[in-house]
Amino acid sequence: MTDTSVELCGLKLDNPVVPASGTFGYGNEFREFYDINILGSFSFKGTTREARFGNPTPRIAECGAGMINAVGLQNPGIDAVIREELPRLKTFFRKPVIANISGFSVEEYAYCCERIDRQEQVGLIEVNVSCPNVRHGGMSFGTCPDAAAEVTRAVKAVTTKPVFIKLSPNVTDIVAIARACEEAGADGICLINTLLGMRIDIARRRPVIANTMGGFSGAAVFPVALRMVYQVARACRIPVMGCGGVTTARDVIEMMMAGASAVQVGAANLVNPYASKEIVEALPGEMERLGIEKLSDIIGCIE
Amino acid sequence: MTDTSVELCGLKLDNPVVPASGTFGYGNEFREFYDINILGSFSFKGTTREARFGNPTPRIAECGAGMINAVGLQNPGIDAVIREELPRLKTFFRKPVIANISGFSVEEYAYCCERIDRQEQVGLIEVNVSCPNVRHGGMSFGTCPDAAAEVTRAVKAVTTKPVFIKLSPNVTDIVAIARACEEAGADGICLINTLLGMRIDIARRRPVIANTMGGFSGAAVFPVALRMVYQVARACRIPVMGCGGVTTARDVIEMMMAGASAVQVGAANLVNPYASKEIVEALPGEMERLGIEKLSDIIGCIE
Amino acid sequence: MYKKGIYKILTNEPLTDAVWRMTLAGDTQWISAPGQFVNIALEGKYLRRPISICDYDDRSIALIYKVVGGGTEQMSRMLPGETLDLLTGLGNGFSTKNDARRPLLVGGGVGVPPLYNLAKKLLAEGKPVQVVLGFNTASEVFYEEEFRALGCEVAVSTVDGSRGVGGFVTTAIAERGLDFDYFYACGPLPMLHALYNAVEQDGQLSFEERMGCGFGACMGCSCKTKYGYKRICKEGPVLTKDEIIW
Amino acid sequence: MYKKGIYKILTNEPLTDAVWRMTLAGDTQWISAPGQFVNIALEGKYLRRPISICDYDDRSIALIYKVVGGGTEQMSRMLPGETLDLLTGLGNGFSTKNDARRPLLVGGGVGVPPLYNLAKKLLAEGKPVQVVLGFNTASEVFYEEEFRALGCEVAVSTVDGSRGVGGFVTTAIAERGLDFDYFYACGPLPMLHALYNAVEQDGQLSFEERMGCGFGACMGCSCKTKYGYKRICKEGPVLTKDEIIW
Ligand SMILES: Cc1cc2nc3c(=O)[nH]c(=O)nc-3n(C[C@H](O)[C@H](O)[C@H](O)COP(=O)(O)OP(=O)(O)OC[C@H]3O[C@@H](n4cnc5c(N)ncnc54)[C@H](O)[C@@H]3O)c2cc1C
Ligand SMILES: Cc1cc2nc3c(=O)[nH]c(=O)nc-3n(C[C@H](O)[C@H](O)[C@H](O)COP(=O)(O)OP(=O)(O)OC[C@H]3O[C@@H](n4cnc5c(N)ncnc54)[C@H](O)[C@@H]3O)c2cc1C
Ligand SMILES: Cc1cc2nc3c(=O)[nH]c(=O)nc-3n(C[C@H](O)[C@H](O)[C@H](O)COP(=O)(O)O)c2cc1C
Ligand SMILES: Cc1cc2nc3c(=O)[nH]c(=O)nc-3n(C[C@H](O)[C@H](O)[C@H](O)COP(=O)(O)O)c2cc1C
Ligand code: FES
Ligand code: FES
Repeated sequence: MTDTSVELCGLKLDNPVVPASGTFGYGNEFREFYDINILGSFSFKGTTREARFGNPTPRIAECGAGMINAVGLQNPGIDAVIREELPRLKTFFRKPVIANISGFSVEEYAYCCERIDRQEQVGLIEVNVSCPNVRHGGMSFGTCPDAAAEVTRAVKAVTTKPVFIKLSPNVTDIVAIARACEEAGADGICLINTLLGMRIDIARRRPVIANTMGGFSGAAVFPVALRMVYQVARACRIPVMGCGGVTTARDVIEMMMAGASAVQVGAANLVNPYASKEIVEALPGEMERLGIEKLSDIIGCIE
Repeated sequence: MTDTSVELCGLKLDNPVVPASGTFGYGNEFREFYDINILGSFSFKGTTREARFGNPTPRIAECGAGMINAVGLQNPGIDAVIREELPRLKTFFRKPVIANISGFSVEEYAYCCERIDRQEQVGLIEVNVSCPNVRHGGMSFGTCPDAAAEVTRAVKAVTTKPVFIKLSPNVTDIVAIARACEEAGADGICLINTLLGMRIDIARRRPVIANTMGGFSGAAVFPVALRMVYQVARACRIPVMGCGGVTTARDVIEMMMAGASAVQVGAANLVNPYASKEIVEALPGEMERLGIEKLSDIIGCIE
Repeated sequence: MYKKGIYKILTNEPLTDAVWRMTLAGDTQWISAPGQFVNIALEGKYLRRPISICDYDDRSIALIYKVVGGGTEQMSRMLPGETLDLLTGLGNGFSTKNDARRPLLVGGGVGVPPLYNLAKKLLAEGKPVQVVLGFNTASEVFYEEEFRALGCEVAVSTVDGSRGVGGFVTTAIAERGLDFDYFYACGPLPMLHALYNAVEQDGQLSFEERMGCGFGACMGCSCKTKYGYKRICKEGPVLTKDEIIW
Repeated sequence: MYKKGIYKILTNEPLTDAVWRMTLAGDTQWISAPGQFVNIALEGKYLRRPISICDYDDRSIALIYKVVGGGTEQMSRMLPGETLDLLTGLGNGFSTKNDARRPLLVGGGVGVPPLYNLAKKLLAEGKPVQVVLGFNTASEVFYEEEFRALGCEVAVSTVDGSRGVGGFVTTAIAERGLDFDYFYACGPLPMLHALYNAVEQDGQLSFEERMGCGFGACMGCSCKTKYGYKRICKEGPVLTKDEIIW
């Protein structure tokens, strides 16, 4: 019998597979494909204080081994999420969900986290200081250790649930930022968010994305994500949720060996709606082939 | 008649296609595949003051849409290059070559550039301040604006040839570094070098690369490279050589529309030894399809 | 309801220089309305490619696609017997639940295909169907006879006048003095906009947007309407005339 | 000399549970010595996969490969008639220009294949050929009969003793008291190292390294030897015993 369970700051997950924020909505769209209770958990769409439409379209581009998105945090706002999405989610998802929170000021982060903290369906709060698709702040919080620490402190002051800070890969020194968050009281680190990328429609001589640049993710970014997970997991004592390019159960195992305590699946859900389910189902077989009995044993197992 | 020629600081190239440093040796290995005079130019293997073996093996890893290398600047040293490689190159390559120079101290950069400056076969010097595979300095010069500017100044003081500084993509603010180089007198910017990446051999539970991490390049990184070329070309007045993931003539055109005056082809040469030749040959056809008469007209043509 | 499935190519043939028709065998039970689309996974492409359903029956789907880039080019090279991974039943599709008596169908270029199954449905509901098909030039015209064979009254317009009415679909509508009390339209944005401005009648218009998922998960394809934000892939691609904000 | 070409699969069949033999038709004029290798482009893999040439004639190449990961797994699923893009003529290969009279060939696992064409060549040169083939267990043994059919004297060793001599190739050499004045070896690093330490005779050893290009351009595969740095793909994969630094 293989044991796929993992633990994140006291939150026990049946398996480490967690669809990533922005690729799984509030869970609803995947119900038609499968029973999402098979998942470890999932991280809901980045939510802000006010409702947002996000950026102008087109806001999606093809990249061969990945995609660019410049959605820009379209979401109904924290109150609508609490009022409508969470009650609906409760009808078909029995597990604690991960609440992904974004903001444009330290106060907004704190406001949203305080509100979501009172929702018992929420098992963990993921604070996104790394979205490249918003103008006022957004990413800047995630590219500077002090700003990331400030957000962390503000959020920790108003929540009782474990707080993971989700970091941007578009930085010179990911370890410095992760350490700053850890020192400011973060319970865990989630990385990576998207790489800043761009494509041009050469027939029309203009960027594919209306906003010019956007967030690059998907299979292509896996080696960068794996490297950052490895660096941060070694440098910090708090758990790391790995994310970026994960497509298969073997990718999940590789991320965990690099140091991830749980692993998020993002863009893969969009192109294969069964991606996360197939990963969950393939894990025991891969574990057997690799002689892994307890999945949590391999977390950071490489020297 | 389509015109594929471009100009880089007075150096006229028949076409913008330039095999990237480290993927084309000193030209010799490609002679058996084709006459390399078809190329715009090529950038020779990163050369240092002393001969180097580089890092322990394995130093290559597969990444699906790209590869990781941790060669660590294996080269015969600047004197052997001048004594043996350049004379041999002269026997089969009639065009000016790009000299890629690396170092572990400001003095070493200056030493090598001064020596190579006297070689009339060299049309342009490319100073690599961005190699992720060397321990003492190497990349750090390329991740800090002041250090990059210092190298630039030291090199410019001892050379008469155009100097391009080759930058690392592993930074928070590529524009700040490029601007610092421009202010310090650089004649052009080349980007990107490799992204820092990692893979794990999950059967053996250890990194594939002996050095743990290495430089990730190939098709996968194209959207990141394109974005940085766009950002730097807009922010600087000096020309940009684009590099990163280029595989097809359409990629070359896309890079040029983003702002590149010439385009380097790296890892693609390793997996398809005819890659650069095929790109050169496909350019006129693609130009016709896209209604481009003079290739240099499209440099930075998007708003 | 939408589902993922593997479909076997039955036929794949060019209709014009650039436009191809492909028929596929497989499960069609999730398709519930004309104007819905499928989302196709292609080797070497990360994102799926959305293509409208031109026609379908119990066992097969017909698609009509124009070769505009790598993905559609790849489709054109596929042979009968090969298989494709499709999401089907995507989008709202056209609704015929309205009391229009004389509907007009207006299609431009590869906006024509989804109107074909719609025409079938309207005819089956006992309504006379008029169709205006707009193209750039005579060599690009397709499906004129197919609509006629169904029993539709068909007008063709070409921008260069090389076939049918010279000009846009709106020229054809005006010149023929077409009598209709409702319209259904699919085509390029400028056509939809011109039509919207040119006619008084109510109608439904089908839109395109670059898509990440095609089933509502990524928010990549949103647009603003008078009734709030809508996802082109889920609450669209068909919007009603009254809700559109240009 | 090395070249790139397209090769058509003639046969592709398993020899054991994990080891397959593939024959390919195409240009073989660039292959100049036994022990050279080809570098194979595979759909969905970025880097080519190096595989030793087991045998070749004017028109075809035989490869023997073990399924160890995605690339070789993909090869095992390919069918006769499908094509592969290969670089051929890579590496130095074994040199038989020496005055050895009684050569011994030592292969371990998938190090066995390149010895096959070498055996042919040595026999053609009129030399008696002795072969020691090492495997883990009886079910993994392959090509024993093929070497015998050429006219070689063959000894097999298995680590678990389930076939031939129990132990390593070095056990077999000692136990059989094989008489040889030169050796050629290919196999896993521990085998090569043990052999190097166990025998006094001179010889050539073929090495493996992760490769970027396979033709000397990337410096990915270098090793240090007593005569300087060498590229396994170009100045290797075969090194002489005297130059090796462990
Ligand atoms: C709901 C919907 C229904 C569609 N129905 C049809 C149809 O029935 N027949 C048909 O020929 N085409 C249809 N399209 C357009 C079709 O999806 C694109 O032409 C196709 O995705 C292009 O793929 P490519 O790889 O060949 O081109 P690419 O190289 O990806 O791009 C070439 C051009 O195609 C356009 N394009 C690319 N991706 C999309 C996308 N996801 N959505 C819209 N435009 C895109 C862009 O303008 C781009 O310049 C539909 C699009 C949508 C959104
Ligand atoms: C000169 C040379 C000749 C070879 N000849 C043969 C042969 O005749 N028969 C045979 O079965 N194998 C041979 N190999 C090994 C073969 O190249 C690898 O097994 C193959 O590349 C694995 O590819 P994969 O995609 O299946 O595995 P991957 O998933 O890429 O890797 C699986 C394992 O294979 C090994 N491997 C991967 N790539 C390489 C590489 N480039 N070089 C060495 N080992 C690698 C690694 O140890 C890895 O753990 C040779 C290797 C070299 C360098
Ligand atoms: C369409 C899309 C929308 C996203 N929206 C969010 C978001 O709202 N909040 C967030 O933290 N990350 C968001 N992300 C980033 C993903 O959660 C993830 O960090 C990133 O895509 C890398 O993982 P992947 O390579 O598996 O996609 C989004 C990604 C995509 C593709
Ligand atoms: C095997 C290998 C060796 C490299 N060596 C060097 C080098 O010596 N100097 C240098 O400036 N860049 C070196 N690079 C980086 C390339 O020149 C190029 O910047 C990078 O690979 C991105 O381009 P690509 O995606 O087309 O490969 C090397 C890249 C590879 C793959
Ligand atoms: S394409 Fe993903 S929500 Fe519409
Ligand atoms: S593999 Fe590139 S030099 Fe040997």
